[in-house]
Amino acid sequence: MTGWLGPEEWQAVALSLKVSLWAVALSLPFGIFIAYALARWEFRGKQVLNGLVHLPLILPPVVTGYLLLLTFGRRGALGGWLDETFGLVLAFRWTGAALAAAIMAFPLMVRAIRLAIEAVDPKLEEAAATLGAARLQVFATVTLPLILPGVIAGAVLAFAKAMGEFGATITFVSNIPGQTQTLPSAIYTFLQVPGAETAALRLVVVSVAVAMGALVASELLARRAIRRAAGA
Amino acid sequence: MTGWLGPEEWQAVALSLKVSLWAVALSLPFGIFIAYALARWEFRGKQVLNGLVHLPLILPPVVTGYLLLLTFGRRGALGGWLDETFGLVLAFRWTGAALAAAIMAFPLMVRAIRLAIEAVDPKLEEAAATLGAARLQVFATVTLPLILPGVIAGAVLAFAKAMGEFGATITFVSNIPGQTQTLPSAIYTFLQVPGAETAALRLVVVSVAVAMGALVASELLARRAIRRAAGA
Amino acid sequence: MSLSVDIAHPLAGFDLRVAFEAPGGITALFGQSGTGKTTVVNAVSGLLRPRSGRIVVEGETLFDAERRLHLPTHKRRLGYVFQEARLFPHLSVRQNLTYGLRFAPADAPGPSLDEVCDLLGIAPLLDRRPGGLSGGEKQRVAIGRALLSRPRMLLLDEPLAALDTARKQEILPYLETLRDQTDIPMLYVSHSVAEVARLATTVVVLEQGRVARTGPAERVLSDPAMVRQLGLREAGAVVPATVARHHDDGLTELSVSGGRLFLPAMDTAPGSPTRVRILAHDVIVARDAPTGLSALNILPATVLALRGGEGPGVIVQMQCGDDRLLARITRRSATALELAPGQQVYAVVKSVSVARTDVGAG
Amino acid sequence: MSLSVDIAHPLAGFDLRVAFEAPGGITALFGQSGTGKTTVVNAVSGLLRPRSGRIVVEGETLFDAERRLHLPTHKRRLGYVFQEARLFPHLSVRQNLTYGLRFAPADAPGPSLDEVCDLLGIAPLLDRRPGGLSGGEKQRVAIGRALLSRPRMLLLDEPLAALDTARKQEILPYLETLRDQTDIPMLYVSHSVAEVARLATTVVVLEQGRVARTGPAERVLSDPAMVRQLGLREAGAVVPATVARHHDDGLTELSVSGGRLFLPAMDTAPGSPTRVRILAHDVIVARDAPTGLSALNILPATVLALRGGEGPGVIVQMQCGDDRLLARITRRSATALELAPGQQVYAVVKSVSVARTDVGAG
Amino acid sequence: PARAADLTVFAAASLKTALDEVADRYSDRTGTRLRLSYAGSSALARQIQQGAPADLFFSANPGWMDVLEADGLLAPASRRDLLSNRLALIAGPGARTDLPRIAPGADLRGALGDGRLSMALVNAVPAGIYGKAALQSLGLWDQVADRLAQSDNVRAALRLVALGETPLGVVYATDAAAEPKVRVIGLFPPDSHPPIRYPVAIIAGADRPQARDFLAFLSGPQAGALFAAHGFTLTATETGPEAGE
Ligand SMILES: Nc1ncnc2c1ncn2[C@@H]1O[C@H](COP(=O)(O)OP(=O)(O)OP(=O)(O)O)[C@@H](O)[C@H]1O
Ligand SMILES: Nc1ncnc2c1ncn2[C@@H]1O[C@H](COP(=O)(O)OP(=O)(O)OP(=O)(O)O)[C@@H](O)[C@H]1O
Ligand SMILES: [Mg+2]
Ligand SMILES: [Mg+2]
Repeated sequence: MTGWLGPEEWQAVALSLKVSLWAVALSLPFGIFIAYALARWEFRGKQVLNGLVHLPLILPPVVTGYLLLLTFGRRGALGGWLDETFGLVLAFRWTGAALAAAIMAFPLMVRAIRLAIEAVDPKLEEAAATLGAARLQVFATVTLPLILPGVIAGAVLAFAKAMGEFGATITFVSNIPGQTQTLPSAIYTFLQVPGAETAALRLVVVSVAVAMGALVASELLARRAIRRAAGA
Repeated sequence: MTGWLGPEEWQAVALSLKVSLWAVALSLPFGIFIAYALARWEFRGKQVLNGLVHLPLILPPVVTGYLLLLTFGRRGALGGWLDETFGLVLAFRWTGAALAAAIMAFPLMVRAIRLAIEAVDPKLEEAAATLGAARLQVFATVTLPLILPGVIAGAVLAFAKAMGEFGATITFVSNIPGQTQTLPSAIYTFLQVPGAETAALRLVVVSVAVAMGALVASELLARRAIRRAAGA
Repeated sequence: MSLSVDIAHPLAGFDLRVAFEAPGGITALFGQSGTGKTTVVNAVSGLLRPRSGRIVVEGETLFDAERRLHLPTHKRRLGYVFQEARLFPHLSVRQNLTYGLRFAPADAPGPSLDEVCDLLGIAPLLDRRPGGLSGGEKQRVAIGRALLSRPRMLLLDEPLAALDTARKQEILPYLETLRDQTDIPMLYVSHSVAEVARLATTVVVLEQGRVARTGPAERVLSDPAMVRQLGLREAGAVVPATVARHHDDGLTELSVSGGRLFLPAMDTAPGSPTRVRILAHDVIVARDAPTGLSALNILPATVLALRGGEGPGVIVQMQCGDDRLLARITRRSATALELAPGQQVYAVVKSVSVARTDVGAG
Repeated sequence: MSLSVDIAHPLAGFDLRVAFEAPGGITALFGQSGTGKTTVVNAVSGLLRPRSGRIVVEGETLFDAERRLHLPTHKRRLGYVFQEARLFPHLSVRQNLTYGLRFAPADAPGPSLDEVCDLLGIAPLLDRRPGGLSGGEKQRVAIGRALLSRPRMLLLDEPLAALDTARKQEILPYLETLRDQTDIPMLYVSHSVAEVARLATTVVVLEQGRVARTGPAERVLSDPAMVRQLGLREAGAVVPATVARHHDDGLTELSVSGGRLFLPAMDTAPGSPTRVRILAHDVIVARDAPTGLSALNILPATVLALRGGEGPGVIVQMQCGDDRLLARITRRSATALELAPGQQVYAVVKSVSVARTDVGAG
Repeated sequence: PARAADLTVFAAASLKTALDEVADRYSDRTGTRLRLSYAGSSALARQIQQGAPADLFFSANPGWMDVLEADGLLAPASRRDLLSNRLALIAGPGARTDLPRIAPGADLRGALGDGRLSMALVNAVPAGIYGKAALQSLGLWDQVADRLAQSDNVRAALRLVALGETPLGVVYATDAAAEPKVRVIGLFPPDSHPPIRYPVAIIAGADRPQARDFLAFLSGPQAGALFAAHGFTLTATETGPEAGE
């Protein structure tokens, strides 16, 4: 297999996996929290939050990437602060690629989880409360297990999106091999070369294989979770 | 307001709306059908279908656009046939832009609807059957109303995605003012030119405003549907 | 035979194997929790496809495993009142009630919305959604929905369990009327012997997925061997009777083979046949014809047998005309009265103890 | 006062305004479908926050609208058996049962899993998921879940409605034991007068969101004015008694103020106080002391009043020692016996008719 | 974090084929590892504005280089217009054979038939901007202005022609040379459009010997030969800041 893809291409595959996994893993708790807030709470600015979450979906990825660059770039408002305070550099690092992927995938994740939360019968949560479970405990022992299929769906959607994310990433963190050249960026680069379509195709196949693997795994997981939640 | 945006920009706004609305409207029935099949039926090739639906999410948009071009272009496998048989030309037409938007948005739509279907209690559908409703009637009178929040969520996600879609569209149908120059294409154009950021910003604002409007409207609709489905 | 069920459906840890035949009217499924009552009803409804067997209703085969025939649920035209109400949450009460109407043949007979609302007292709820209804209100709407769907068959799974006595007293006569005036077969699951005795033409007693006993209601319910299933308080005899006449003081006189019985006014025409349930618990045995007692119904009888259990009680089986009566008395009394088979005695039955719920026509 | 509720909660089309006080033990909420029983229980549980009022349990204020106090549900330590089972579908039966344990204080007393499984007959279900359980099985698991959560208060909303007689007979004594041996207050919603009579210390009768009648169980249930709510068959008197002795033939002798009563063996020690319910329907009135009757319980009494309704029946209220008994007889018999206030009569009560379900200690 | 010896070069994506070879050659010779980040010139320029860790910027768009220069983001006296290119009119597999020569009055519209002329975005992407200027100066613009299919980059424009989706296209000569599925009908006269320049410069703050060395290599004969092999014209003249325009 090593012969099939060049080392730089393997690097891109590994980087994409790393970026996507981190993007999903780190954004999942926020995704669940925000989905819960949007599904269950009434608060001022709810529609604004909802809009913000969806923004990356609406904006052309280039714009999102540009805004990220302005915000989290080394000279950006938050970028400098993060660097000084936490020593966290996002610009032109894989961390930035993960941020871009997470943000682009966030609306998909939140929507899926939110739909799942809205489908949970509050009567079950009430029953848990009568048995002594405080709010967070109710969430951990009743709500979360019941929305697991939705969480899995959200995570895998986000993962797939992260694996495919290109526009915002290349605009934000550029296309530096080994640092920020993800699979889609590598594919893009090949597509810039006349006649390199087959090289691009190889990467596309890898990308599709990885994402499909994740998809099938998630289906099996979710099916089990659904069967459990159906109580049969 | 006409003074704020030039006529060509207004054209792009109108075109984006047209493309996105058609994309959503035409793909919605398919989205519901496929979501239902994925949620409720067991059949061979289910995982393949599921993978195909998710493909546009995984692939970089350029690749999707390229594949569309290969398939539905004038020289494409299906493109020629569609032209000869139905006189339907997709290449370089707004119809093609709608197709690209629909395909890019399809995974989001299907996921949302599928999650909603999985949350419907089959016992209610059984009850409808005992009252004489055949399968399709059960679907129309029980399942569909109950999944309405999910359908709305799916449609609005797809609409937002369609409003922001750029990579696949420009690759597939290029950028023809009045035909295929959607808002994101116009924004992209401005972003390529030094100093045109404010011009781009104006279009971004329009795009965000439209999508947010749709979002808020959908929230209100969905909330009403949820309240109805909760039966209170 | 109007309803013929012969099915087997093995599940992990539960093996259903049920066969019974019933001649129309109301067939009661009776048995402890978890014995397979709902499973049988589901099989008849088509929601469950049994592993093997046959189900025939009014001559129409709904299911035949050998012929691979399984009529889909929606073609069976059922009114199924589920154990849980299963109302459509997105529809108003009115829409729930009329849901089945649109699928029913236009000429199918059945009650109107108003009639059903009156019967069930749900007219004030019509424009509400099911979410906010109380438990009993939900169940009443579910009953209404089933009745209004113009069904060819009614499946009732503990329909009255959530209802108060007063409401039950209003619905039971309606079900009796349905039973008597239409030929809609009904499968009725209930834990209440009083309901079963009042309504059922046929009783099927299930025990752990098998039929333990089946037959005409009066036979099954009068069977001393059924005491365990029915509970001590509910053992008794069901005796055929004829309405003799209505008295001015609000009593109706019935003639039974062993004599006459008085009970509170029935609105059945003189000459009509009816059934009377006499609980073993409500019968006092007297050696001599008693006088100066408030009990009006005193029937001469002959002791047939005494069956004692482990407890302090004895069941006295008596022949009374052509019928058999049961009395549950203490062993001490039996000894004191020197009861023995063949002995002449009097069965004292309080007229009001032949209660309204325990009388059914037919 | 151990349980004090005084709340108002207006809803569109339904206005709840309920105030009652109860001295611990079991407080029964009784009333027709849709009168607000579940709403009251929800308010006590904290799931519903009433518009105004106060709820105090065992001296602890759970809710006080004026002081803006509303103890959250999970801090109230309730065992709530809902009208619908509300089992957690993603957990096994065992996990459902033990769910509340982890949140209970470690030293809180309560039954073990095994005890509860035995009581409810759900041991074979432990490793199943709730989805496939029958209606009654679900309800039993729900009862077990509430019992196992080591509650400080039990809320039972028609817990036994879906159960068969045999199963009820097993659970009722357990609830009695709980009532007698712990000071866990219980709020018990039921449509069954027999259950209420057996269990309740206090009865609260609701009618359309208002308290129609409240008081100690024996008083409310013996009240001739309650006949309408209870249903004719269930009217009767609850009489305090003392266990006198146990006889060899399986009968237990009780002494009541008016004489002695025999009933099937109770496992209560001689000398213990108890309560006996004597249904009006089970009492025959005799002018002269009857002989040669299988009924063992014959108490001398004095007629206090005759109350006739529209029907053919009359309720005879009698003084019998310090207690009052009711008998329901026909008007015809009353005339025939020339019954009038002040007259000496005998109340004939079949010993076995003082049935097990209608006896409660305490 | 790059090793001190490594260089990061931000380069316009259209340079990839040629620049990859040059970079390989350079790495082989010096052992310096080069990281080449290819993207659109605008994106790269913006990133450099935001402090991207680039040592050199090789742009396909002089305008963006000007912006960086004006912002003082270029190392003094490092900018040079290294390469030049020509515009070609190309035809794809579906095109007619009787195609006109590029000259004022040529019947482009007739040659298009009912097809379109594939170009990069004529207001945004350099190849498109140059192409529009060329067509205008030849008086052919009005024939085709409403018959364009504009792509977001010149390779995409080339692809449309190669797939036969459009009969004709205007792309760089270098792209046309690299794609066997297209025919070059002719090159536009160099004076029909502003000179096509590929400026390269060292980024301010990255003005290390290695960067200078690579810049020199780029300007040298070996690199020149490779670039020329891919169809670029070499503009041997070094331009100073004042010649930047
Ligand atoms: N999928 C399953 N796997 C194993 N056992 C099952 C399954 N589904 C149902 N059962 C069992 O089948 C038995 C019969 O269930 P059914 O619902 O017919 O009982 P029922 O007689 O209606 O009881 P109830 O009076 O409590 O409603 C129950 O013991 C139930 O647990
Ligand atoms: N949101 C609401 N709006 C209007 N009425 C409501 C609402 N929620 C409940 N009700 C009404 O309040 C009344 C009391 O309901 P509750 O559930 O307390 O009755 P219940 O006494 O428990 O009856 P059941 O025995 O049938 O369970 C019912 O008539 C119900 O319809
Ligand atoms: Mg059942
Ligand atoms: Mg209730």
